[in-house]
Amino acid sequence: MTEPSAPTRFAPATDPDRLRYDLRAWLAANTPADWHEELRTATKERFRAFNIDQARKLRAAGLLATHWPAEHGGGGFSFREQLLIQEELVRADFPQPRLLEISLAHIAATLIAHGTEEQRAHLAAILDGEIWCQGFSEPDAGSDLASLRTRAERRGDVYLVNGQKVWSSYADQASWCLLLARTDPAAPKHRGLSLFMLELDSPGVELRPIRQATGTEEFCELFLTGVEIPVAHRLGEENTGWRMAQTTLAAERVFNTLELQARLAVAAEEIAAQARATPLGGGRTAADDTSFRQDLAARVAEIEVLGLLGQHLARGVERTGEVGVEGSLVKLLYSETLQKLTGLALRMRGMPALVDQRREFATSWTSGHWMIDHLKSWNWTIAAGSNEIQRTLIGERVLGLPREPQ
Amino acid sequence: MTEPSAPTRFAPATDPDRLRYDLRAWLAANTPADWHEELRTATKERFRAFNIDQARKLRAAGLLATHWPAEHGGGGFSFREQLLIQEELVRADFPQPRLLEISLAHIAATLIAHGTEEQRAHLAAILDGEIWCQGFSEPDAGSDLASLRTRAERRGDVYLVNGQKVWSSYADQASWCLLLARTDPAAPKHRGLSLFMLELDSPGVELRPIRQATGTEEFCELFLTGVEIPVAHRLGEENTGWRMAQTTLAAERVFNTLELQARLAVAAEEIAAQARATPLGGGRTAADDTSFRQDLAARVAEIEVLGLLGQHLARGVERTGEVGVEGSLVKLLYSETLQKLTGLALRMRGMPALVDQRREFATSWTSGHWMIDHLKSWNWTIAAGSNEIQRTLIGERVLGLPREPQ
Amino acid sequence: MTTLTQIEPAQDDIREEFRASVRGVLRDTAPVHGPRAVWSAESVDADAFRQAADLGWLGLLVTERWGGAGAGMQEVVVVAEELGAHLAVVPFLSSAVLTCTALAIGGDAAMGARWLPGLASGQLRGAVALTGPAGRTDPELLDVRAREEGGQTVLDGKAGFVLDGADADLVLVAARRTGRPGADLYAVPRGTPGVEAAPQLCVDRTRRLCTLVLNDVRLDASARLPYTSEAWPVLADRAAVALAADAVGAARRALDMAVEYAKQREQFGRPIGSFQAIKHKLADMYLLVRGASLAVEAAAAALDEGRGARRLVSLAGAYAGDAAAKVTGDAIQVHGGIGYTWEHDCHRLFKRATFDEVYLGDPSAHRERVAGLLLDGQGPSTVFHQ
Amino acid sequence: MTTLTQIEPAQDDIREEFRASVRGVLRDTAPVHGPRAVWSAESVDADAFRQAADLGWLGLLVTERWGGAGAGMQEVVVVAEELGAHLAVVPFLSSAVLTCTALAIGGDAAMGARWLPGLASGQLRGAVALTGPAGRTDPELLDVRAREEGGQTVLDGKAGFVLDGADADLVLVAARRTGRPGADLYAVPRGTPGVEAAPQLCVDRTRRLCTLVLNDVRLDASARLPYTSEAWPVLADRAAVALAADAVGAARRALDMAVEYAKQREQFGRPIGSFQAIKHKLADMYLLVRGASLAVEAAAAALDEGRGARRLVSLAGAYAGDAAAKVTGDAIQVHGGIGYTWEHDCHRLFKRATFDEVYLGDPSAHRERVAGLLLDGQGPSTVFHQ
Repeated sequence: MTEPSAPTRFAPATDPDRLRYDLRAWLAANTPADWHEELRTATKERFRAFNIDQARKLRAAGLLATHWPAEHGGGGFSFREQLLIQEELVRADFPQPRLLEISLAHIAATLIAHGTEEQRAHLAAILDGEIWCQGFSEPDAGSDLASLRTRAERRGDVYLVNGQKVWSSYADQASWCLLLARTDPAAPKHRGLSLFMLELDSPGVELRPIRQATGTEEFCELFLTGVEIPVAHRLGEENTGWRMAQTTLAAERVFNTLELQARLAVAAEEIAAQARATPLGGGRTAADDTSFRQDLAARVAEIEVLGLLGQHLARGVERTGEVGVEGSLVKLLYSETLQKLTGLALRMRGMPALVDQRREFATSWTSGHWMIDHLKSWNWTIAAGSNEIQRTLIGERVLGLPREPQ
Repeated sequence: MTEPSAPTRFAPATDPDRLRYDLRAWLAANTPADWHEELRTATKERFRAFNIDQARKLRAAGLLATHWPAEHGGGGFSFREQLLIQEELVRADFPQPRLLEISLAHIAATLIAHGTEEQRAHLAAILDGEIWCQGFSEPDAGSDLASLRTRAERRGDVYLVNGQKVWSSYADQASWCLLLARTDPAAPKHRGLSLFMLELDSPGVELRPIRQATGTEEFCELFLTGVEIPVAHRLGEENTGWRMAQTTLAAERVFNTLELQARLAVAAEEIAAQARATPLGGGRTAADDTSFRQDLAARVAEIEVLGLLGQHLARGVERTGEVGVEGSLVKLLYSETLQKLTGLALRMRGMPALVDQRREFATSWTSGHWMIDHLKSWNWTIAAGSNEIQRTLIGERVLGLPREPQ
Repeated sequence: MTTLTQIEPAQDDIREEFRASVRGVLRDTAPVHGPRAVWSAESVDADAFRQAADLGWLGLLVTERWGGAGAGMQEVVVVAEELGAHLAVVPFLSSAVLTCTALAIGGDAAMGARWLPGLASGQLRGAVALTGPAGRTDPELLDVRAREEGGQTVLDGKAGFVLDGADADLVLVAARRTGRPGADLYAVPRGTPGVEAAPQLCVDRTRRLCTLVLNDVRLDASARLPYTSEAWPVLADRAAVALAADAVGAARRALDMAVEYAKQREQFGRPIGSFQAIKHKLADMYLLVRGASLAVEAAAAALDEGRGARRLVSLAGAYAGDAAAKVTGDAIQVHGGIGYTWEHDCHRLFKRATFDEVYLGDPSAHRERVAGLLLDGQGPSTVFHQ
Repeated sequence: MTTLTQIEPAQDDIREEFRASVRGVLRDTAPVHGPRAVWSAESVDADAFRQAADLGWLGLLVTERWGGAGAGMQEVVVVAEELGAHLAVVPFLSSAVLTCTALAIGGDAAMGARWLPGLASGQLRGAVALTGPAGRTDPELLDVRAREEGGQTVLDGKAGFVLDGADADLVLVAARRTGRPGADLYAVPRGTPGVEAAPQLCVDRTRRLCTLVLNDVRLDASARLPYTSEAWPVLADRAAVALAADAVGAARRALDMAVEYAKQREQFGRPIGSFQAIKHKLADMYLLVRGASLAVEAAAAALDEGRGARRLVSLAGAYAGDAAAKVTGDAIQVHGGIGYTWEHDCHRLFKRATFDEVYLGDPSAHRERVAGLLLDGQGPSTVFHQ
């Protein structure tokens, strides 16, 4: 067998070993050098251009939307192939187009499941780099998402929207927003919500970035004042937004986990390497400390379990199209393992982990700066339904425990 | 200074160093040899006789009721002196009269605070070895003690009592029971309860010992069918039982903590000694393992904090006569530290800790058999208001958090 | 590192069918204990043992040539999990897993022919004596010594914590030979002169332990298993996975009981399971049980496939051991006083899980192996103490 | 073992009065940060510093002879706790605790006369450079070396993580002398040629760190503190207790904020503090704060009384460090997204507590000392790495 050069386009149903081998060759040729350093001080515009560029590269290689069905321009890869691709991307430290994350995952899943023919045209646009954000949370509706107040009133061919959204990732970089708003204030909390495609340059939309504990501005507040959304931009039936939002989000969460799990596994290896290089005095290193060894191994066990759980749930999604409430398990385990792992790493490293590097933009959910990643872990334990909410969901919907009195 | 022989009776306001020295001499002379072995196979009768005998020894030395006021036959010792005495008793492994625990602590506190002249005559009987138990919990009123159902109906000079009690410690050894029963079923839950002195050989009282997870029978169920209690045996006013029960129990709990904390500290030392003698192979012992060292030290820190907290609260009790809801902190910290410490010890020891020794009776709350003590720790996290209840109390009464909707 | 994609998806349906059959049998046969004696260990569940024999569970790891099922650890963990869940007293770990593995890998053809058909059919029962008086497997901490004398092997010393050893037809005893590293296994048939068993009462009454005192025990030279050193790591890994599976079963059952109780028990006018303190605790327990179960299955699959197993075995041993201790302990807390009474299964599951955690190598040993693989590029080949 | 009765009851009332005064001053002076810059450390709170100087806090550990208050660690922990609670940027630990202690114990009379009056009054500020580039105090990991040359001492190398070092009037630099164990401290006044400071931006913006690069720095032979080895353990213990107190303050404030938020924030139609998940978390946080606070007070008292201090210092360092990390982290969780925004103090308290935990010896070092005392009959004399 002669050594192949990196292929230009990957196809499903390749022999797994061959696929892995080819991916490695492609990644070696296509992973930009020094991108960490470049992004460390990049402007927003540069960050955006970088993302679009990375997406273009992946698309050319057939790797951009590996989990989409082929008829919508996806790779048509099997679940196991997607796993393999994700692993290799993570291991090669290939910078993924984070700005397209929501477009490729949540928006696409919603459009494919519930969009009209016309609405699905956005799928092609997403492959071309159309950036979407999500407008779900509100200042008074965080964990209690069903109580949100942003109103969309039907006025002929348009909805008139007024309200405020918060924690919208990268909204300042996006051109569209998947908006959840109340269309029937008289209906019970979950029942009166609808899902919309909101064009962000519509009149009446104002954005304000939120600076986070990490110093970066990944989130925005969205102020909506008399914004008009054409009726044709409503997804699905009126007042069915809640269920659409829940089911597609849950499924996507499980798929996201594949990348997250791979990143945690790589992080654990990185921590191990740093421990070997962290002197404790007396010729010992942090890797010699049995207490650290025990803790690290306990985290590795959780990471492995996270992977097994994700695989298990993903097989269910492939079979039934739904993830069900067990997706909460993955969210809980991922976020708390991340919190413990990064806390362990920063304590192992000591003071060097507390010195900040300017790092405005990241293309992954973990940066390798343990204190920053540790801080970010609260984002994971809080957002997308706090872990307290997840435990309640597991208790009530999986175990069948009675609800609290209202 | 010539070496003194062990004194026959201890008095308050001795120089602390002298008091300690004298106690050690007395304990060396009066701690029975081989009492562990003797009790291991003792009958109930023998266990009772042993307890009474130990109480007699302590009483003769003025050490039996160190925390009672002198006018009731107590030692009149200051709080700091009581601490010192408790520490030395624990360190010497002097077997304390466990059967008199409730008599000396809870019953006495209640009688002193709320008893009539006639009722207080029991104080003298207690010093002579009168054993009391408590009848508070019921099968359907565990953590929710206020919802108890045992009824006491006034019929002229007597109350007619019907109901069932559970988790009554050593009731089968006791002659009296401090009984909490409902006298006004129409009043709100906490308001209609009264406290009684119930003589256990009254007609209609039946006992059934409960065998516990440890294999021993420290608790009983109490069945009360048409039992008559003279009105003169009611403590305090009718329908004021709840508050009496709460306040005296809380105060006693803090004082009990002094012995418990001393026992934990001694247990940690015992675990350290065993670790040095537990081989790991390769010439190492369990004491060389940094993970074990870290865990043990963390427990020692909790034990120290428990002592500081107990001291702090006890000073408050001395000043105000009330412990307040912060007593919950002591209960939480003690029970969970005990659970973690005994779990650590049994894992350090390995299989030898899992082999049972017949040990029917114990004179202390910990036995040094780590698996048995570990099991017993659930008794502490569950009984006397589960730790869940304690956390709610701290949240609502200390931090002022809102109650749950009913 | 073993990556996600290296594990084949399990043959879920076949396994679930097998599990249902095992569960059905044990539900009917195992839990007939009645009031339980306090100061003795329980005797073998005779009905369950007979069914286990008839259904071929005891020969899962024995090749068809010797009358076994020629199955693997994936089937073993199904049985072990259900035995744990039913608190069954069946010499499965001792005989079907440990003795059969040691003989199949460490023995020669003659030993196999002599013992394995009987062990597989349940006509014979085997046990292994791998630990010294300290309950550890380190060869240097074994007390039993072997020496050669006039063409015979002579064993002297004491083994501790021998599971199901008192009435076994065959005990494989680990012993050190003077001047040699490591330990060997010796086949000691029932009735061999000089062997005395004394019961050790385990806090987990479903485990029948004993000490074996060997006093000038004389054996044929052929009693030594010729390939002990090869059997050792397999024995350790299979023991770890079977024990972890038993613990997962105990934890699952404890969780089920706690959930049921939380739905029914009312305090403060509502079921206690409606309170977040209980609800969230049960949710955490559920996560641990699910995770442990998946980890054990993955380890069993890796052992059967013979690749990447060390790491997965120890991950399962570490995760399941801790998880089962936590879940069964929390189940007592959820039950309150009632779970603490002698007649209740709640604390018995806790004790069973604790035994599973501590016996033959605990979670910290497993974590150390994982750490070794990650930090030192290699881990010990066995998680037995050594 | 230090037993319960060995600690005298604190002079509660006097201490509470002092605490109220400190708190009042800081409430008025410290929290005037306004919108906070992201990519720079905060500058010293000038008002708070002036008040601290006027009220004598900076000279608490300096004898009256040199213009100090002649107080002890019991007073220091009151100030430190409040500084932590108010996220104050005041060079208290660096100057008033560490530099003053090092000079008072490690220096001679001439050094004391030259520096302590100014440090006590706040006219001068001191700093210590005890850590190398790895952020550890082990002498072997220090980079700065000292050698004698022509009656002078020459320092070369790099110190890292020097708190308040960039604009200090005096930095005491730890350096190794060739062929000698341990390290010495050298007094390096501001403006000494060859010293360059470069800021290190700490994630905790209230901490102004720098590296100091020393390049052929020539000092009088008298620059070496003659009694460094005696100062070392005291320095380590006082640093540990002052840092633990600062962490307790941060934790207490985070708890207060979380309780307040939980009472007001409504979700699902009721205040989130009425849910057990939040209520019980806050109860646990309260226990940790109370316990940590008592442990720190006991350690401070033991240091002042000069008996049994090692054990109590490390118990406080271990307990308070862990407790503050847990409490400030849980406070973010209780706050949800809002506590995670840059303008909110919630995550700033977490960062402050994390710094307190990691700087100059972390809880695991303290636990190791406790373990040494218990298991080996002795512990290291200092919890600085060494």
